[in-house]
Amino acid sequence: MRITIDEAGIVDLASKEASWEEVLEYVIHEEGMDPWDIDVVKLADAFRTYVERLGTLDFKVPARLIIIAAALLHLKAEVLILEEEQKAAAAAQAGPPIDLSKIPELQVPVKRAPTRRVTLDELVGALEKAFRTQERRAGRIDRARERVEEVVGTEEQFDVMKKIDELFVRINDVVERLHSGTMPFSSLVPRWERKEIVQSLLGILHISNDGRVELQQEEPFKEIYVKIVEGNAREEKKSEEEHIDENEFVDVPDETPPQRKEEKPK
Amino acid sequence: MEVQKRALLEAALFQANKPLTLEEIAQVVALPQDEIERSLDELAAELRAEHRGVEILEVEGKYEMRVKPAHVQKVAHLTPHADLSRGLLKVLSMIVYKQPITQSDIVKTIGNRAYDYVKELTDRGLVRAEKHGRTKRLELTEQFMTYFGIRSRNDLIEMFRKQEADEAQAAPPTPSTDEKINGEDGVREVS
Amino acid sequence: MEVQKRALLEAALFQANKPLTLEEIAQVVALPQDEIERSLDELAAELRAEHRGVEILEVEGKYEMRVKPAHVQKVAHLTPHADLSRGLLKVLSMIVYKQPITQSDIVKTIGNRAYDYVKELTDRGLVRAEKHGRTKRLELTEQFMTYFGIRSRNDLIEMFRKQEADEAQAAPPTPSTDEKINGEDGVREVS
Repeated sequence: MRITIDEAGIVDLASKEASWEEVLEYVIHEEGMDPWDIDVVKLADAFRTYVERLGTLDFKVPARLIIIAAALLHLKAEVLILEEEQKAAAAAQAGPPIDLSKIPELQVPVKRAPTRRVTLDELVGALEKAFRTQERRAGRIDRARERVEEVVGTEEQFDVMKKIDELFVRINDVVERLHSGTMPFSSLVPRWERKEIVQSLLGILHISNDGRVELQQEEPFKEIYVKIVEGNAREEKKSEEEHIDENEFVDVPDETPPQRKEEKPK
Repeated sequence: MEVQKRALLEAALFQANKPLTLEEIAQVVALPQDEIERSLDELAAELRAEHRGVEILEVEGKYEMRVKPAHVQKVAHLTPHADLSRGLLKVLSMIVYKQPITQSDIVKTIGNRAYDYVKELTDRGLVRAEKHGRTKRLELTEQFMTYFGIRSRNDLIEMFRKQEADEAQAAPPTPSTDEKINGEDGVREVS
Repeated sequence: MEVQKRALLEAALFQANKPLTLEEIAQVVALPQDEIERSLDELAAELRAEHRGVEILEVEGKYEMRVKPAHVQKVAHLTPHADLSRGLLKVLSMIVYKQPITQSDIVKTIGNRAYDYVKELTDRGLVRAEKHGRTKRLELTEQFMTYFGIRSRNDLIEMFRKQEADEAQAAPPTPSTDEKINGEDGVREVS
């Protein structure tokens, strides 16, 4: 089909009271013109010539022509966008996978690590803490001393040596009664009262410290077992009381059976 | 702005270990935010003078005083180095350069370690991961911009270009650049 | 000093997180040390202006840029890292409280760590140690006063007494004071 219409012809058509859709339909379908080939610039020029020739102006004609030009521009723009998208899609599909091996490496940003001064408040806070610790420590010692004195009496009132002697008498009593070198600490305390318990414990700790008894406690706050260390039972105590007798026996070995001693007074 | 407040503004920017919002500055300086903004502009202008070594950087509405980029390399050794491992940096640079990129792209290049790296980067808020089909699409966050002290990804690409050009010209890259990075891989890569 | 080197001097002092020796600065700025000393004096003089928030501090031949004592309190919350550890602060407060005190007194209270702490405090010029029999007698220095921006130890004791009086009236002390300090002991002490 031979195209017979040009831009000036379109202006003619538009001036003959056809709507803009009709004009385009005629140009494309009847004249077989590709809208892509309509030159919008030429169209504008043709319209100017038309207006000059006419002398007067019917506003419907320019309105129609502007719509026609706009519609053409829109169509052309859409075609262009579509083409671009298709190209991009093709490139994305066909192109090689992203090559990440040759990417330059980022540099770590250089960061500051600002430090600050200790504030006066913080120093005063630390001071306060130091003061409290000191106070607490002093307080603790005072309170402990008070409590000990409350229970065991002041140093002058409580004679630990006397207590040790007393305890030894008791230990030996128990050994004699039970025929055993081990006994519960509770059996050594005359009355189960705070003061007696603490004083006895102090005494037994002294004795244990001298190595004359061994103390055993399986669990905290449970019974303490007192075991006489070999050679520290009544014999040793006796050694002071019956010193002379014992020496006699040593001097007269073998023939002198121990029971002689008991028979003697008879 | 009265002298005392001006001094406080400088003290705050100097002392902070992270970029400060206008609110944070306002709390210290006790002034309305618009006045602070004006003072920040003034200060920034002063710092532009050539004899000054620091500048004010604004990223995403947060302000930071930092050494001017021109001097950074010369003073970087005076500060303990940053806390991004070599592996993390590598993944980050891939995202910078090729954004938007998917997690599977990165896995293809560096293997399964990529999953851990991506997770750490998203945990640290430097990267945003969004579902994208069966994988995730990765993008840089504002926090990334703040951390690296840049305004846009293009700043970085520019830096890359410049760096490449420098390296092409000069001798092989100085080792100090690499050593500053904490390699979690243990071995230094030969480039 | 040419403008570029002046900028570098500022950048170095800004960036460093510890006091710098003249040698260290000279390496960055590439100038003879006497010239650097002169420039440091100039810079320090500039910073003395009231509208500036930082200052240059010289301690035992090392230079440091610091927030001025008058502003420390207001900006301290912007970074968590104090330049004195908790242990150092403890020893320091013992000296404030009991001055003159001997090193062995401190050892008795906190154990052998005391030797290191006392050494660091004397290195930093906050404490003076003088031989005293087999041990050392410890005293606060002028530098200590400068650091805290006070005129005398009495100022401090006064503050302390005042706070105590306040607290005796009011609620128990807030724990925040302790938490701001970097505990090198790792554990917070229970008080």
